[in-house]
Amino acid sequence: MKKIEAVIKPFKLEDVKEALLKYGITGMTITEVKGYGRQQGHTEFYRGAEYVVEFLPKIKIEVVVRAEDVDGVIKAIAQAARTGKIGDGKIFVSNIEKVVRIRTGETDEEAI
Amino acid sequence: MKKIEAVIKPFKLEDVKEALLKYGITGMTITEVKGYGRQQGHTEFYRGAEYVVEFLPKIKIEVVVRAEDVDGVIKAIAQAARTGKIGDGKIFVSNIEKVVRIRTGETDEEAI
Amino acid sequence: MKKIEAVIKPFKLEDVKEALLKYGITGMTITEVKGYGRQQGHTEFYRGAEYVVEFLPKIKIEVVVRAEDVDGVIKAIAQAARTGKIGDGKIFVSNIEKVVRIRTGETDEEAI
Amino acid sequence: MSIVAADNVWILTSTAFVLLMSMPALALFYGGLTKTKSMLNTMMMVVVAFCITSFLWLAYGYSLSFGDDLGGVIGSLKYLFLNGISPKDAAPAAENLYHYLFIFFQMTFAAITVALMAGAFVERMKFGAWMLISALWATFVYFPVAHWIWGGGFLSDMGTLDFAGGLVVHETSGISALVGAIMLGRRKEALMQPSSLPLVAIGTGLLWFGWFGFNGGSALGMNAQAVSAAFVTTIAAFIGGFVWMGLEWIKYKKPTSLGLFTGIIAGLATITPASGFVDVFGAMVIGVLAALICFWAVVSLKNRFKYDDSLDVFGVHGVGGITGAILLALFAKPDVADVKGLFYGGGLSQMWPQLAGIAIVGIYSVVLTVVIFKITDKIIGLRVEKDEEVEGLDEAIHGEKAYTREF
Amino acid sequence: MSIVAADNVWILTSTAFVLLMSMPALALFYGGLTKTKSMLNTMMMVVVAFCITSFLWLAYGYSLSFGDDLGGVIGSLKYLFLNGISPKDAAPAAENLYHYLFIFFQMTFAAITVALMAGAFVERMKFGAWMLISALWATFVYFPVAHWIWGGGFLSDMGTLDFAGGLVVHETSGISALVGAIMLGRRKEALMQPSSLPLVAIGTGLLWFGWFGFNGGSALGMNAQAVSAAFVTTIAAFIGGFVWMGLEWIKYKKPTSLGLFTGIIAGLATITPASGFVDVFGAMVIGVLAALICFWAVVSLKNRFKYDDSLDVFGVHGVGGITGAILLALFAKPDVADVKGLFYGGGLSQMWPQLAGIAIVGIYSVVLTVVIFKITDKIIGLRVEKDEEVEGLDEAIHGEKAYTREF
Amino acid sequence: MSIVAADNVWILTSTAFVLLMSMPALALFYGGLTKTKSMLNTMMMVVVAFCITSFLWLAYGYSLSFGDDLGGVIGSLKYLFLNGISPKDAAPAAENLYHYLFIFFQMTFAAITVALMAGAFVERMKFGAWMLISALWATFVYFPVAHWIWGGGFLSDMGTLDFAGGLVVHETSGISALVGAIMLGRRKEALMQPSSLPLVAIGTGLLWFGWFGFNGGSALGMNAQAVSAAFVTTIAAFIGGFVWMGLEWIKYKKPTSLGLFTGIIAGLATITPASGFVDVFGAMVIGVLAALICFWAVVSLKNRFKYDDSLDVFGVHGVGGITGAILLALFAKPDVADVKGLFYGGGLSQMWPQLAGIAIVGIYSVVLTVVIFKITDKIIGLRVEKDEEVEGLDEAIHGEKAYTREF
Ligand SMILES: Nc1ncnc2c1ncn2[C@@H]1O[C@H](COP(=O)(O)OP(=O)(O)O)[C@@H](O)[C@H]1O
Ligand SMILES: Nc1ncnc2c1ncn2[C@@H]1O[C@H](COP(=O)(O)OP(=O)(O)O)[C@@H](O)[C@H]1O
Ligand SMILES: Nc1ncnc2c1ncn2[C@@H]1O[C@H](COP(=O)(O)OP(=O)(O)O)[C@@H](O)[C@H]1O
Repeated sequence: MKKIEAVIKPFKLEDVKEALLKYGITGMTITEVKGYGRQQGHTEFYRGAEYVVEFLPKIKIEVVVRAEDVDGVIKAIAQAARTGKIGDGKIFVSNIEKVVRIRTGETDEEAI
Repeated sequence: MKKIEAVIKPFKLEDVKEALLKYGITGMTITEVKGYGRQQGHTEFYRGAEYVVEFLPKIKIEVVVRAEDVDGVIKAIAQAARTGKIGDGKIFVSNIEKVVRIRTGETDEEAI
Repeated sequence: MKKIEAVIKPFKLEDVKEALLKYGITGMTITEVKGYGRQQGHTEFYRGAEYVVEFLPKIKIEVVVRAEDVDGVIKAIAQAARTGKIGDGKIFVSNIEKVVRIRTGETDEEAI
Repeated sequence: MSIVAADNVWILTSTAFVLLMSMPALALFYGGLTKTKSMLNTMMMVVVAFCITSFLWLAYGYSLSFGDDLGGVIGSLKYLFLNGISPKDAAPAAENLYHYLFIFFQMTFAAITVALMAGAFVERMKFGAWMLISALWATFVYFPVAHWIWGGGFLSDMGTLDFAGGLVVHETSGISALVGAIMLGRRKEALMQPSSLPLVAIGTGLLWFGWFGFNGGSALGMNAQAVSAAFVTTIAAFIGGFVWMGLEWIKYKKPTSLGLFTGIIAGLATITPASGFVDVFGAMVIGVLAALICFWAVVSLKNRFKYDDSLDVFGVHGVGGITGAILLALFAKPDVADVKGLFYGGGLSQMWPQLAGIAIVGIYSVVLTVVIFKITDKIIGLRVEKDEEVEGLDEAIHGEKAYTREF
Repeated sequence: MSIVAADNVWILTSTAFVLLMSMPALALFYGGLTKTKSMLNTMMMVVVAFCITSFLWLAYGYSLSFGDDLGGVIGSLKYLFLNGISPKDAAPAAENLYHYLFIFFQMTFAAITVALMAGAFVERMKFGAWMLISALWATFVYFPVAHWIWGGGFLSDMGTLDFAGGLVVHETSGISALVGAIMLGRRKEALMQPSSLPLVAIGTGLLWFGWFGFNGGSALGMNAQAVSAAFVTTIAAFIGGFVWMGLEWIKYKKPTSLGLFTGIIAGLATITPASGFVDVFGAMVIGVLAALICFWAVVSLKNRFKYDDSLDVFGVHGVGGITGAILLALFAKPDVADVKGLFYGGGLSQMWPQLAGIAIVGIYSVVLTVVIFKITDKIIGLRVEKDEEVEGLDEAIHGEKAYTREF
Repeated sequence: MSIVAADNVWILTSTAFVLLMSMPALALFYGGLTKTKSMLNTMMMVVVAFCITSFLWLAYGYSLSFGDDLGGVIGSLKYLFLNGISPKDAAPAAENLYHYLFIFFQMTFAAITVALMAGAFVERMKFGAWMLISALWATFVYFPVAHWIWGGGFLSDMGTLDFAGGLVVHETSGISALVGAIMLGRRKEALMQPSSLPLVAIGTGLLWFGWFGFNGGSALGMNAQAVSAAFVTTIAAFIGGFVWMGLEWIKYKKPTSLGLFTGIIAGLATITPASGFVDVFGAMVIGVLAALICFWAVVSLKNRFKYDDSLDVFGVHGVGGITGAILLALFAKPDVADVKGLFYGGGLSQMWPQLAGIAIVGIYSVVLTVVIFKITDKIIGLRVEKDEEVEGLDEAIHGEKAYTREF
């Protein structure tokens, strides 16, 4: 099993969720994060004093999937999250050794 | 070393923490997250208009442990977090290659 | 590629960010978390009643880097984040199998 | 009659109260109901409408509303920029009050009326468009209608009564809000996701407090009518709130704080035109009906027709103001101010001028709002870009965010 | 004496101020002290108590409290639903005021007294239970006690003094809060975790402001006593706040904002019964003692006996109100209102009626509250389910949450 | 002249309004502008300054300010602890008012003046240092200057006019804020990161409301000047806000809510000294100039000289107060209060006493503040540890945090 972590623009969450549902994914966990990257932060003005916000709000989506689904899921996310403008975010894949569903005690692929 | 990530119901945090302490775990990191899963979101009414909250508040607990503790910790968490009702959450295990304690520079098992 | 996760004291974020930039890292994702550890929580008094805050605010920084940068990055973070007082935090390293930059579709080391 | 100190104390206090209703009360009430990402924009819509309308009031609005009547339709321009008025003068329309005070008190009414409308347009309107609309609407809707009813115009001649603004304030803004919301179109995310119900609570509390001045002050002095108006206003408020909450409890099994607060406002808006004419018993009935009818408008009517009157300006203020103007004709008690409603032996004599007034003001508001929105659309455009709407107007238009948390 | 315009201005303004104290001030004060997950419920407890009590006040409460005295114990039913009162009438109890205004002013006192109690029951009480308790308690505790002291009942005959509600308001609600909290039991998470201290600050500020009307208005007109009462009230407030903060600084090394605000409220509550009788010097001493004694009650007494008076209604209001009613007998200065306390040559003459009044009101409140809670427990049950308590009452009972942040 | 009930009603109401300006209005305004981690500390600075100054006012401040004039420089000590004043006495300085009321009203001015300064020192000052500074500054700056101008001292003899506190309140606090900020040094994170703009909105709204009492009440009774002062105050406020927002729009393409609110406050502060002397037209011009000049001070001046006047006390209040005191000499209209400005045929006759007053008060404030800060630095030290500053003062000094969210 693999964990796919995608850092995306917040207003794309809805689209990405829809894409994942369409793909057949029904579980995911999301976190509000801040991102630092090539996308320059934006500038806020408070009483005329510039204040550069370097850490921009992003959403991190975590989905654990069967290994064979990795490529499909990546594609689904990437398509839905792309705006083509800088700061669209990244997808990271890592290995998951074990999964347990707390309610039932089911494990691994059954538990996803 | 392994990282155990558990997504649980927020009001179970206290119980899970107690269970981990009893097991001998003394370090953990927790994050407020939102979960999407089989548990249907709940409905809020604002002036009679339904508004379905699909992403439910959850807590993610991350604990890095020695490999031999994995099963015990999973059991402890699962027991403490279980309500038997849908949405109890999941536990994911992955591999950690290196750990450093910033304060002392100790590494790996010493640093956990 | 490796993911370096560092849990640090919030007021060290600025220093750590500077250290990473100096090292040449230009992307990172940060999350507000709460930490439980040897550092005892602190006590708040509300109308004279003690209330022990066990979960202390921490910042988690995630950086995905090329494997060869791991040691350098760890050192940079550890130096910048160290105060020498308990609760300075920890660094965890894990393996990342794949990276995708959503905007361009670039993958792996190009995408970092 | 000459200047009466106690009357001026009460009306100056009332003026402060009504000002408070716009800023901060309405700004917070609406801001708390808006999504977090656009809440500053909402608050600014309220405040900027206050600024623009108040300025126009001084420039020509007072003159158009309360200047010498020209054919029943509008006031003369004799008071342009308050020309020729000295601080020591008494008000022609209320000789117990300083002229400045009368102008000031009425200014706060003009301002909040325009600001009220904003609730229907939040989360999607261009800021410049709103400013232009505020100016045009104050000029072509509020000032004339205020003249018709309060400034000696044809509706007052016809006998239409409106104690503190059921037609002048709530019907005009509520109906125009509906028309504007339809012309502007639905939000991309057309649901209510209140950023902060505690802010809504503050807003509600301060509005209620301010309404002492709004209705109590409309007696233009300290007298039995002032006291009675303030009293019945509070009665309609708490009954409206309680009943609305009860309706939710029955229908959805959940009594909400938002329902409780909304019902309070519905009670306040509905009693407004009638507050100088009804007694305690009338107020209780009006409170109950306010909740029932506005609840129906907000929950059923709106869902049926799918217009996006985002914060229910029409459903609460428009419907409430009209309802109150009608109920006045039923419950006016001669004891209070020598007006006899149906239930106190007056027959339907008061009903006809009320219905005529409601119809005329309603139709006029619809037509003018359509024209004003068309013009604004031509000159500036009404809506922000889709991206800006999704990102949130605070960032997109104002470069700010409501809350900042350092790490 | 006949209607005096200036007096009516002051009391109508005061009425607005006291209304503000319930909503939004107390609602915010209590809401800000509550855990985030139940804060809307807390605010609704305050508002709903206001609605219910106000309605009962109109229905029969005013009549029971201020109707013709029946044997010193209760008022007659002559004013059921304000029967026969015209807006132009003067109040029998204060002929300088409109009758409506007197009723209205007193209504806001009844309402806030019931609402005050809610602070002891937050985060765990069934909403329906609270509504029933509000109605029963207003009827069987507040209305009679108000009659005894303010409505010409036996305590006023005995000479018990209570300027603005040390016994009628603070002792009754504070003691009943304690009794109720014990019967209701401790919260699962019986600690104070204030959702928002800024909300507590707003609440404190508005309460302080409102207290101008509460104590200053209790002179029932504009006169030396009104001014003096408002002045000494503010003095006790800022001294109470400062001393409380100082006590924390000494004891815990940390002066807290919550301590500062709590001390302000303690000062305000404590001076209340004495505010029409003491001078500036008396007010300073009362401010200091308010902080010392309430601090002790909140910190030591509560921790010793482990009752969960969640927001310290007993510790601040109950103890404060009683303390003030006693100190009145020491510091009343004939200069202010012809009452002589111990330190101004009056000996203990005023002490006995004060102690008797405190004892009788206290015992009565305890007994009645026990009965009311037993009845409510039978009919509805007092507490929510454990799960609902942990989940938070906002979600569980009202299906709402205080803050919503879109992503 | 004897006690006038209506005047006392207005001034007691005004007193409540001005108290509200400190707590909660200014506390919230400043708290909302502060970083989240130190916002409670900021609020406490305001409240604790209120407590200390009010206490000193009763102890000797009133006597120093309004006691019998000694050589034009200071008042006598005859009213130490309000010695010998009975609640029924009329005020020597305003015989239509109760003496207590006059003292009380003026107390709220002293208190808010000290509290205003705090805005320049937030996020880094030791709490004890602030308390000592409050006490010293009230004693050695405010009380004397209030005497010079309002208490019959040499500046009033010279003819310097200051209706409601352009010099006494805004210049003293603004200039001392600047001096203090320089001596205290810049914050480690010297940028404005407003924790909550909705709190700033509430603060702004309540300040505006309170200014009815501040300026309107400074007529010391209900008369044409009171009404006019309140009216022109609101006019300057909304124009100031609107113009400030416009300047931002032009310069940065983003009109901000903070700019709108700041401009409102700038308008209010600037009109303050002139509010009893100018008419509607003067108020409009003052509103525009308030925005232009304060905007320049806050944006350009501050950036040029790099002092860390954190919340712009100097830029808004100091500069505004001085500007208004000068504009008074141009726009005073004899119609309002028999003072002739340059544009109404008075030539520069009023300009010289204004400039002299501004210079003397300014220099005096600078010198005294330097001394007071030096002394405080010696005794207590001015700044917290660097770590505490970064961690946030709420945790470090008070052991609290503004918001708590349970999981
Ligand atoms: N090496 C990295 N490690 C972790 N997160 C990263 C890394 N690089 C980028 N990110 C995340 O991805 C987001 C987008 O990256 P950015 O460089 O701004 O634009 P783009 O994705 O278009 O290249 C960042 O805000 C950050 O949250
Ligand atoms: N595949 C997944 N990847 C990541 N998180 C998941 C996944 N499936 C479930 N979760 C998390 O677990 C939570 C509980 O899952 P859910 O399906 O609602 O109930 P249950 O755990 O009882 O099966 C979700 O809210 C989500 O946070
Ligand atoms: N085993 C662990 N797994 C996950 N996070 C941990 C673990 N141990 C510590 N942490 C994180 O590191 C932080 C610091 O740890 P702590 O024991 O308090 O001090 P120190 O880092 O000085 O040893 C904790 O607050 C927690 O967030």
